[in-house]
Amino acid sequence: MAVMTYLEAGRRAVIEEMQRDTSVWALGEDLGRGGVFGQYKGLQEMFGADRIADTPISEACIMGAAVGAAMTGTRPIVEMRFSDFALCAVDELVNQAAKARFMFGGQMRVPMVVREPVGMWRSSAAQHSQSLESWYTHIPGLVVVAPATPADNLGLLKSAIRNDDPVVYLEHKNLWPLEGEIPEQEHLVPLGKADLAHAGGDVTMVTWSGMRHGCLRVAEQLAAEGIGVEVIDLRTLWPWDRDTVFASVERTGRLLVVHEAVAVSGFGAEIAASVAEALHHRLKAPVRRLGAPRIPIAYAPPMEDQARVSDDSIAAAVRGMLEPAAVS
Amino acid sequence: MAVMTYLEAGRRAVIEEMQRDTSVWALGEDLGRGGVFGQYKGLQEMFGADRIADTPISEACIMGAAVGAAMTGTRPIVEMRFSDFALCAVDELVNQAAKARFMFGGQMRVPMVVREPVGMWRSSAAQHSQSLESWYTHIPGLVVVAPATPADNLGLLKSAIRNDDPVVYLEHKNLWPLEGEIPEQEHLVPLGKADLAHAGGDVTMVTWSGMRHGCLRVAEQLAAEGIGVEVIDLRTLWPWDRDTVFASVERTGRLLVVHEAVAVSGFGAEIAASVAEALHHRLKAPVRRLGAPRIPIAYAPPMEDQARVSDDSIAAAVRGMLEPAAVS
Amino acid sequence: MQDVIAEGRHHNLDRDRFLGRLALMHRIRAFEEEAIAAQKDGLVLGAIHPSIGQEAVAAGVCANLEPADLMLSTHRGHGHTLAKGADPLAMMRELFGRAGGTCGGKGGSMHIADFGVGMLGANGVVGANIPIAAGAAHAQKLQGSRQITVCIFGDGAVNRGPFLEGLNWARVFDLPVLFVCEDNGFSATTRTREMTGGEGAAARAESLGLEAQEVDGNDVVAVDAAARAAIDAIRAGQGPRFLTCHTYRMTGHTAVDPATYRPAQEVDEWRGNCPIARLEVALRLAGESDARLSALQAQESGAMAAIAQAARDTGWPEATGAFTDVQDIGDPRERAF
Amino acid sequence: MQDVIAEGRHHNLDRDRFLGRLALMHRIRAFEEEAIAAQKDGLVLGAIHPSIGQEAVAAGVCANLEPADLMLSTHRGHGHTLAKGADPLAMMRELFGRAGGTCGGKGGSMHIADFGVGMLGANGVVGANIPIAAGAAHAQKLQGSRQITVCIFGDGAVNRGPFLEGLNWARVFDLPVLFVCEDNGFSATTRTREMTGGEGAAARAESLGLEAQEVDGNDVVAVDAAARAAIDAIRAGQGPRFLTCHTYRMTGHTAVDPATYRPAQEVDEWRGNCPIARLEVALRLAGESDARLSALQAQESGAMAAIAQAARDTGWPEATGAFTDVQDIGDPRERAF
Ligand SMILES: Cc1ncc(C[n+]2csc(CCOP(=O)(O)OP(=O)(O)O)c2C)c(N)n1
Ligand SMILES: Cc1ncc(C[n+]2csc(CCOP(=O)(O)OP(=O)(O)O)c2C)c(N)n1
Ligand SMILES: [Mg+2]
Ligand SMILES: [Mg+2]
Repeated sequence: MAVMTYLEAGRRAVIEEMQRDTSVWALGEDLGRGGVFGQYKGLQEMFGADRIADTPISEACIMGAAVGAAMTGTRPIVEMRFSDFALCAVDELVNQAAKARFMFGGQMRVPMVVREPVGMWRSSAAQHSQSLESWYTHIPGLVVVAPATPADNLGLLKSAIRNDDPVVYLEHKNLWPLEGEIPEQEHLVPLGKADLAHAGGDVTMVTWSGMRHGCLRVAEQLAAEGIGVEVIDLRTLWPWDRDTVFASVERTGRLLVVHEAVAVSGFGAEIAASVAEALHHRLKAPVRRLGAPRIPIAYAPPMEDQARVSDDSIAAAVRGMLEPAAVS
Repeated sequence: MAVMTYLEAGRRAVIEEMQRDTSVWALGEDLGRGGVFGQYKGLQEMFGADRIADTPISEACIMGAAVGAAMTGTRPIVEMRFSDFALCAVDELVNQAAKARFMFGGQMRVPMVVREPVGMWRSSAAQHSQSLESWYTHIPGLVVVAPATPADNLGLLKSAIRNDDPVVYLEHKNLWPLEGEIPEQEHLVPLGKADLAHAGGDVTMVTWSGMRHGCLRVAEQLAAEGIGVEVIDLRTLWPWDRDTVFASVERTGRLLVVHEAVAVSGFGAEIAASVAEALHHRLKAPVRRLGAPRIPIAYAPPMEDQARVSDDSIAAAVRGMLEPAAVS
Repeated sequence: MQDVIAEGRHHNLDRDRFLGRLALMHRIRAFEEEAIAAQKDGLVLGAIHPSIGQEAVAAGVCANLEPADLMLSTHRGHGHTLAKGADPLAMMRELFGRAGGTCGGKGGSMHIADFGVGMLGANGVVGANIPIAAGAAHAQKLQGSRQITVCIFGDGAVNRGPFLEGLNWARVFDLPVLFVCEDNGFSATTRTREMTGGEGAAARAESLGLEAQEVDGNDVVAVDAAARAAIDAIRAGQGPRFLTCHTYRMTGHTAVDPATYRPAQEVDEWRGNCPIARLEVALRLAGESDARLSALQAQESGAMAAIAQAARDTGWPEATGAFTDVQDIGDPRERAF
Repeated sequence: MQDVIAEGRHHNLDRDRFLGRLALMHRIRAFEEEAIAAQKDGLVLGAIHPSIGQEAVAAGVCANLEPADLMLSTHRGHGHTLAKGADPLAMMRELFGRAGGTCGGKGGSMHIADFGVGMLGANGVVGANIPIAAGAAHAQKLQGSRQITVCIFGDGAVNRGPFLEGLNWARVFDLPVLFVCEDNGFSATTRTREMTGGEGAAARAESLGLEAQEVDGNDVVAVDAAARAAIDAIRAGQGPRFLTCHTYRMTGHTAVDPATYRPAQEVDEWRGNCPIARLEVALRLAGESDARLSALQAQESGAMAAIAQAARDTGWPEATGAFTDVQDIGDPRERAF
């Protein structure tokens, strides 16, 4: 085991896969100078400017060119810089990348990975902070991944690069400096498998990305009080690991979904609805969701904080679910 | 009462509002020749080329220019032709229109209506058939409207044009020729109020847009069998009329949401999850959703039909909910 | 128009070459006439955008490509697709939504693709093929291939952002791609000129650093010469090029559009400028016999009638195809739980 | 560079006019130096993109506008915003995220707007202001207003699709808008030249039908003259114009970027080309005294120090502001049920 940051782990994934498969290449703005967060540092020196390609500020063409290059025998890694800027390339992702294999009757595939750093990050305000994962889960043809730890960023990014369909790969900006243990040898995490991050018997807490860490803090805090919280980090949002979630809820009888994105029509709605549909009769309490209010993200901290799901609100939600039901 | 088509009703709404308020104007491709479906027929002759403006094929600029023009004292109606093409203008809608009022501290508003014809329509295949309403409900700052009848298309479009925040207005292409009764006098339908389209005591069926009509057919068919289905057409998806839905589910104890869009992370998930959270103890059966499978829409009818929610599947879902619960 | 055709250069026409082009243009015309007729019979299910009158662009550009070269087209792509070598029966089946269609019936006219012959797809989104083409050419460069990519789009596409982004990209990365603006004067019902600032497509391409040329798009000899020169230069490693072909569509925007937005006289004039008729005149001047020319047309139209009949006689694809080729992981049948 | 400044035209400089411009440039410089210092102290919360070295563009362009004219800017917009007349204290508060900020603390540096002075917003998305500006000018035209709109963006924005769409739009509708490309040679850490096909911004604008001009963007006299001429023409109804101002940013892309991607010598050369120093030389040549010039600088920097202090002393905005001005209907507090 080595200790590595989330950022370094993503960098290692790219290096390993580019070494393994010469058809893998990366394209995006400023990659030659390491990318905006340093995720690509030194890679152009290692792999040359053809395979670590600096691009114009042309998000639509970055995404669209990747589609064309993916259809024709290469495996592009698209760097979108901030997930917010990927909104300049939605036709290319949704109408083209996601549908091409189907629309053209399976004549080819579109093996590309779209890296979109997401999430709130020190007063970045409304255009540099969004989490839109639920959008992508709604689009047939897309795989959606949101790693929360260094080891998962390594193992999932490698699996994403090897995947033959387009993957939207959402790294959380706040996690870049997070350190964690990583196997020295090759480490692949399968797409579609959740991580049971904390065991517990009273409440199943489903989460992903940045919120994993708040959920774990609360789980440990509540464990000390004798409340058992099972924290499941989905890691892959589409396809999501229903088996693991359902098995847990069958045991606990309670589901709380926690995510950073806006709660309304967030991916928590899909999970909560699925559990309510399938396990209604097993539930000891109503399903619950925690997410951001339906507001753009403000710059000033007192207002920005209103968009955050705090540890306190998570703990309060768990406690609320354990109170005797107020059947009216 | 006059009989009018859904298309004609939308046209009447635009005419009335443009007559009432000279700051209202419309912009989009081919509007001078009536628009692609004829929704704007004769309007350029009535209002001139400045107020019914033909534009280049520049979706990003159509949307972006509308944002600028809405900020500065006019009320643009943006015609996107097919909702699929609005994917070329997502930055302009989501990062700009939806956030500007908030981001700039309420200094101004962005009163614009974005008309996006949605839905499946005779072998239009994957790039001319999408229903992405759940995306818009997830974005703070947007109002989302999806009328299903001629009268609602008149009354809601008029209200949308008078609204001071951006409205995504989703007309269903299959409904253009649908005829219905419309009041002769001014007709406004308030945003955010559902329509209780069919009363019934056994199951609450929540729907909108094109699926309203299938739901009503099934409700009538089942009424003959003595099964009471309450059909609620939401009409406005954000804000949705929770009071009406909750009151109905409190009575029936059963919720079925039916929509044309992909079920996974569709807006049905939000409604089902909300009801499961709030009314768990009142439910006589698990909440249920019906929507499209997670596939792009195919061209050939046998495959295209797989993406449809059929009357039979709606009826089967209702019957299933009335069976005695198989508590395991 | 006869004057134009009578130009000296046509006298030493490479007859074999242009007999082939003529056959191809007849094939395209016959394909679309059959498709329009079939749509009247309810057999073509979705919208079709005929290229009748524009066949010289397809024949003049695409027939210059090697089979392994790549080509991307638009909603008005039947001609390009046939010229790149796609099977007309599979295409007709695709338009009819039948089994054995080019895309198995999943795409229809607007999403025809035949990767087997390097045809990477029509596109339902105006201009969307431009960045994709840049990407295909980018892959060719990365792979050290000698093949090139051709991207055809309409005059309306030059007002979309991806036009700028894609052409700039091709220049910056020095990619082997030929961009062809098939300028028929219209964007659906709108005259593109009225919606286009500046001199138009070629001037914009030049401002982005691409060498650009404009030709009479109804003169297949001229299109062929210009395309060949550009393609040779691109294959020789000289980077991206641009070609505008001025033409006109004889039909409406779709097969059901009466196109009342343009004067009958204008249409008539262009009808007199039919690229097929013009090539026939040129071939006659070059010594080809009337008999040979009409035999060629008869052969193509006869073959196409048989193809249309065969497509009519083909069954529907399996419904379960709706769930294949979505993505390898996750259950596409998922409709909620 | 002194040679350039010593050109004859500067001898008959309109001293009053350019003393005003000089004061404005000092104000901009002082604002950003205070902001950079404050960021080191942790007071400026989000990213800031200083325009130090580029002040002549703001002063030369925006100071020619009437208060009711409109202006749109970018992430690097402090200078433009001050030049359009925004209150520096409110702006500093916005950067600090404090109550009384220009946007009530909701926007920060990248989303500063002051509609009261016609400043319609910085933008966090490169190039996004171009279509919005076209729309603002479109509204001016519809309203029969005599006001105009100015849209400023960087050289990096010319590679985004909205550049083409917005300029074409302005030409097609003949709108009263001046597009200004503030060309500092860099797109973040990348030399824009290497990512840009063709001759660049002005050539692209011309290909879209806009009259375009290029000036030395560190020469406020030249910028002022070019902007004034363009603005007069636009106000006279002559439609959209384009202006490229060549300049350089003395700092990194953000205030914390060490900008190691460019040689020290290059930065030094440009430092010697400081637009403020150049104007001072010109004013001296025109007869202005050193004492007057340094008093002016001292006054601006003193005032800005007081402003920074006042901003520090301001409290936080109310947390409940997070829920206002989202939209009139629907509950913004909604977090699920
Ligand atoms: C992004 C986008 N906007 C609008 C449309 C609707 N549309 C389909 S074809 C067309 C006209 C295209 O004109 P042009 O590019 O000149 O091609 P042509 O039809 O003349 O061959 C339009 C506006 C579309 N398909 N995609
Ligand atoms: C659409 C988009 N892509 C990328 C970015 C990230 N970004 C912010 S500023 C910048 C460089 C912009 O360069 P330029 O337009 O020349 O402006 P300058 O910073 O030089 O003033 C980039 C790439 C962004 N904000 N928006
Ligand atoms: Mg055209
Ligand atoms: Mg720059």
